[in-house]
Amino acid sequence: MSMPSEERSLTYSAAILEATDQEMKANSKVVVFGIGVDDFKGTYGTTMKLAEKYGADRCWDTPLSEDAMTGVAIGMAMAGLRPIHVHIRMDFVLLAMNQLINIAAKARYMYGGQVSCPVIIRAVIGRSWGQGAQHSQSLYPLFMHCPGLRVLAPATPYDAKGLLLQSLRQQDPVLFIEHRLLHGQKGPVPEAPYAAPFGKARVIAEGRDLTLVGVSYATVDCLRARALLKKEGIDAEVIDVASLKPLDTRTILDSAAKTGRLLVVDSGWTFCGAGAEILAQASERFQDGKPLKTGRLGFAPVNCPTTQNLERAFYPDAAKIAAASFELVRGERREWPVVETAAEVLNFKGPF
Amino acid sequence: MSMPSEERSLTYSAAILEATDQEMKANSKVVVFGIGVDDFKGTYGTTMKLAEKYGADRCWDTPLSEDAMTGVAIGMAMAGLRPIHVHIRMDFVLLAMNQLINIAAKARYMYGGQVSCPVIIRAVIGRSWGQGAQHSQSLYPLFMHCPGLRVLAPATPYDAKGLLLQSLRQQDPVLFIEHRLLHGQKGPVPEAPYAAPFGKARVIAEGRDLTLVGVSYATVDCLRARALLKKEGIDAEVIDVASLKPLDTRTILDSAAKTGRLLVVDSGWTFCGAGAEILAQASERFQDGKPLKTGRLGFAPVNCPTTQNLERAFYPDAAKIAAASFELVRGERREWPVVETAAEVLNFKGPF
Amino acid sequence: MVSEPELIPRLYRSLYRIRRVEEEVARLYPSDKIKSPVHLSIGQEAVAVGVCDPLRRDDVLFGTYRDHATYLAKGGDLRRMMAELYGKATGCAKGKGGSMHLIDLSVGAMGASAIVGTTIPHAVGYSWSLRYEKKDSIVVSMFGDGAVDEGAFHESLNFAGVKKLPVLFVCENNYYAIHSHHLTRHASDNLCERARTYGMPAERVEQNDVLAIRERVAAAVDSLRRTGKGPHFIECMTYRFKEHVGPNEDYQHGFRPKAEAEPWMKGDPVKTLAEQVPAADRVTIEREVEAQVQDAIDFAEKSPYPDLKELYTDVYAE
Amino acid sequence: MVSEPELIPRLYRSLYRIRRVEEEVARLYPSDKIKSPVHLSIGQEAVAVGVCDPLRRDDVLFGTYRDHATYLAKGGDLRRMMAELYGKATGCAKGKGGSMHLIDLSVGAMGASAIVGTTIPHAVGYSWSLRYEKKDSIVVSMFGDGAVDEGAFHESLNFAGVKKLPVLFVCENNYYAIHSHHLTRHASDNLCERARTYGMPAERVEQNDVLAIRERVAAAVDSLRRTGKGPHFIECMTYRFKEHVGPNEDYQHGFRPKAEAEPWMKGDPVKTLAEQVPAADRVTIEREVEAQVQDAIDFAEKSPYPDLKELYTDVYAE
Ligand SMILES: Cc1ncc(C[n+]2csc(CCOP(=O)(O)OP(=O)(O)O)c2C)c(N)n1
Ligand SMILES: Cc1ncc(C[n+]2csc(CCOP(=O)(O)OP(=O)(O)O)c2C)c(N)n1
Ligand SMILES: [Mg+2]
Ligand SMILES: [Mg+2]
Repeated sequence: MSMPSEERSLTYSAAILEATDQEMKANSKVVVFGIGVDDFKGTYGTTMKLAEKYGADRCWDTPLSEDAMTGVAIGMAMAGLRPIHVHIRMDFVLLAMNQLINIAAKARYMYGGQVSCPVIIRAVIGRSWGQGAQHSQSLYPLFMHCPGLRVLAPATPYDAKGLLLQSLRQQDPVLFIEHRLLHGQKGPVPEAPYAAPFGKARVIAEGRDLTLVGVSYATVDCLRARALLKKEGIDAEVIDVASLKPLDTRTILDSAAKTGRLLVVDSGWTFCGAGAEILAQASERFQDGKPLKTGRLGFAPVNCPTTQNLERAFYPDAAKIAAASFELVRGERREWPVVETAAEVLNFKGPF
Repeated sequence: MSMPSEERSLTYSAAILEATDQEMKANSKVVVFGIGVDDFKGTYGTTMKLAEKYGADRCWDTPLSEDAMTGVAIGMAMAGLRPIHVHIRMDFVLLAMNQLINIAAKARYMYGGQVSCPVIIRAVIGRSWGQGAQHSQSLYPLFMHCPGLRVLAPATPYDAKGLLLQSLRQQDPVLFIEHRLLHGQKGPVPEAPYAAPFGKARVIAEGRDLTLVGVSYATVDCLRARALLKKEGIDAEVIDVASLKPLDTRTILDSAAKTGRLLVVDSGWTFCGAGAEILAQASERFQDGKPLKTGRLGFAPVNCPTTQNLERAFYPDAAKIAAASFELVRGERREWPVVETAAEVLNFKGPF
Repeated sequence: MVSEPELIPRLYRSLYRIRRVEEEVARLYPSDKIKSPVHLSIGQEAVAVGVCDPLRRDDVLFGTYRDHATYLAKGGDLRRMMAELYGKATGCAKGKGGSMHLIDLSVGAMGASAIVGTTIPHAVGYSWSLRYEKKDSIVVSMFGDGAVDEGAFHESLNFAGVKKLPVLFVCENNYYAIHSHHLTRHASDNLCERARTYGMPAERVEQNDVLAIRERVAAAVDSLRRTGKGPHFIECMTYRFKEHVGPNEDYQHGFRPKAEAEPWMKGDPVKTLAEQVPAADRVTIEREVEAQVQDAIDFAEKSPYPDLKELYTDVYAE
Repeated sequence: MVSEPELIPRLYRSLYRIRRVEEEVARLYPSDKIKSPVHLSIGQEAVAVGVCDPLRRDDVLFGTYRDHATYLAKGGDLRRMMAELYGKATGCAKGKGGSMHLIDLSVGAMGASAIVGTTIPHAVGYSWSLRYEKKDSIVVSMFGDGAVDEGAFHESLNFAGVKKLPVLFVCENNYYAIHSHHLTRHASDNLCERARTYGMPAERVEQNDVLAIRERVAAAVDSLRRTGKGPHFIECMTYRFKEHVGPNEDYQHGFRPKAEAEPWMKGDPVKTLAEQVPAADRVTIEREVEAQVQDAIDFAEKSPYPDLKELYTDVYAE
């Protein structure tokens, strides 16, 4: 990926840990909490040993009280702290919607600009291993819809660190979305602290024939699809959306204007999803001239099943992206043989 | 509106009351509950005197416990009842998201088709009178996004009755959205019970030049805008979307194909909203030939302010719809003088 | 019983001021200048005043949409409150929040919320921060008997009990949530017992009496501030004289009999305390308050509405 | 103490069967044939068995993702359970639910949920319906000590107490929620006191002893069914021998010492009861159970995976 060239490489989870660690060191107002953040698993490694290093006041376990703990985070932020509330599954955030949407997203506005709520909600999208309908949702469009929230979905270790640091240095509530299968992915990460910008999509591979936009983990599959398409002489540009709100539709639509074809791959359902918003903006922008060819992929419009063959059919993957791309470019259907499922999917055995 | 011609006319709230009453009479399994459903205001009249008529077991007040009461409704539905859980404000449903999305929407699927959850969640979108950010949200895209739910937003008394009766006779969880300013609107409503179909958009006024799609109360403003546009020689077709999930994009896109111009007016924010989904589907469908001119209107992308001048600017209205339509049709901007605010807005004094 | 000589006049000033402000709000309401749902505390003022009097300016209070009394008792600016009700740019939330979201950070009157129960965990989180930063301020969380039904109440008290936080929970039990009596929502009249199970002392003040409330709160606040022993719960029994929302009465609707209200009206906390204030002081206080109230109304009337571009500000920080 | 002669063999059969099923699940797990997170009840079986034995088939139980024991104890079909863990079309949820969502409506084993606390209000709502329809079945809601932290617990018990519903709440207190001890999440060890404040009797069974649990549950169920006096709460102290999720132990990670587990292992409910079963009966029971377990595994192994079109069914009714 076209990240700043760096020798140093870290996993995505190590990048999150590093950002947290560095900012906790620099700023005593940063406090991390959530179910299990201080245990021996350390939230998939992302909070490992922070309690030992910074003390039980800086990194602590909570009761199973997602609603109130979100409110507690808001109260802490109102008092000037920098709370990071961690959820091992995005699905649990549904218990915190009232605090997030009725308070965090609105506090600044309804109190006339006097109150900041810079809470960071880290939420992990689950996948694989038969976790089923209640542990596999992404739900980010629910948050994109509501003004007042920032919604980030880094796809690379570089952005995981940079966007988390940036989140800790700005004044708005952030929903910080991690995909469980990204945690083990490696990539270049500079050691010194750095902030990556919100509202900036990343063109991670250039191409002429088609624009592929990936959200979160789908970006990885877009890159794989690009390799498949290359063999057919199709040259795909791949964009990692990275920041869902603000959403950098300018970069995306400029690319689409260049390639004439736009396929958005959500790591979630497509109905009223990120792809819907992007295609709607494309439709509003390209009102004249040659129409843009567009498409969306994402989860099947069903709940996530547990058994493996159905689960595989549920998710978008490189083969499906390649097939949809081929159709947009060549106007005909071509199926890819079921691509060997990606290693991070095959090897995933938990921790849950 | 092109409803079945009928002498009899009812308000929207009376239509909801009538549907509930008729089905409670026909089916002892129908039970209504929610904060204040049995009080002297009777949820804006929609549940008036049902407790007296059918007994305290059929229509009852609840503690302020939106999360558990939604779970209670689900348990009742699993036991074969037909619960209707009423929220005087949509905003409170944010406390019930876990039960609605993690359970009601998934029960059938994750239990392999054995469990039905026909709960009906009636939720009222607030507006006017300085209610502010926490009492003016519509939030329907949050529910449209998730498979397993039905989302209805009747705009007419006819559909309010017909869609509620249909909801009570089918087997899926329904989010039934009412707009507070619709409650007082009158329209034809046959007395005998009837079911209106899900997944069917209603063409309520025909036209050649432009397709206006309204969601919930926005439909009323679309009709007003149509009258304004008529004076300019622009002939708008108006579609009341009525059912958001399933969403009848076929009717909408067929109309758009005819007029070549599509403006969707959400009664809510537009980002990842109903308009986004409709425009995205339009973009996917119209890949060749003359591009469709499209646009979206909805709430300003901010939280709802309380003071009147800002509140007026926050909402879409007939003038704004007319101006956006004019631009789509004529390619140039034309402002309408601020139209006298509609009577139902001006006269609204609560009850809260 | 505290015996500072200025105590009673000071409390009376606060009580009378709140009462008069709300009476004026009720009087103005039909003119439609205040386009915002108002939840009046008329009859309940003793709770806000008794709770806030022992607090320091740097103590913090989180309340509910029924927030006029708490905002004023905590020292919130009256002019900016009135302007907020009028939806003016000079309002305490620039006209964007209205009656239900009054805020004055300079005196620790934190913004209120229209969603029942939501500010309870904010108070808890704020108190966590105060202790973390080794400050000796404390936090008060005020809520109604309806908020007790919500899961947030349970989760918040549980967490505060586990962490032994410097937060005082005050349940303003006026018997009703809108039109619903608290014994139709709770199996028995035992909120203090519930609170105790979370590991905190709990007590109930029956009398709607500002001095009694003040005394208990002062003791609790003192202990919170000094001992670090953790949260405290006080239930104040009180009664709302007006309808749930709006300027009128609601006895005619039959859900609560006027007879139920009468003893409370007889013990009206403002009138009761008035009798204890030396006559001369009382005249001065009332005159000064009247002037302040009129000044605030004038201020609100004369202030401009916000500029239209304000619609788009304050959504995000930059 | 109940004295039917078949009681002890019957309970032993149920305990032993659950234990053996889960041991097989643990044994098979590394083969990756079960691709689903398994939360084993090994060590806790006495609770499920003691609770379910006094229930009728038409009584209904709502449990948690740690549901193998409750599903089997309530009479859920073993073959279909094993097929579900294997993700087969013959599974009790057609392979769409996995280990955390076992269901067998024919015996009142209602579907379980992976979200902590969510089924508590379902049990309450179900019990409302039973009373409304004048049935004499009752509902059991089982949940862990972690679920008690959730707002849903409070809201559900409060409502059940107000409405006096025929529901038995059973808190399976194994001291931990994942790796978090209950006294780090609750200010004191007093869940029964909390339950009582909602207007219901509450009692605690310390021993992880199937007979003691069964006796208290039988009495409670009898009262629920006959008297209409409303809900009942029982806290059963127990201990999980394995890790939170998965087939292994977790003592090496240091968050709970093996020494803490040892008394519980000494009192292993399966082994303890085994000693009370006449030797000949025991041999028969164990032989029969082994055959059933093997049969269920064979059934699961041989069953087909669901057809791909199953992906799209069961989202909506039609
Ligand atoms: C979560 C939520 N549910 C319902 C409502 C509607 N509502 C507004 S005020 C109120 C009553 C609250 O009663 P209580 O807490 O006793 O406060 P009081 O009004 O008596 O001061 C209700 C139910 C709400 N605002 N928020
Ligand atoms: C609402 C929610 N929060 C967090 C989790 C993550 N989680 C899964 S199991 C569990 C522990 C539950 O403990 P307890 O209720 O005691 O049941 P046990 O596992 O001990 O049987 C947690 C925190 C979840 N599934 N749901
Ligand atoms: Mg009250
Ligand atoms: Mg436990």
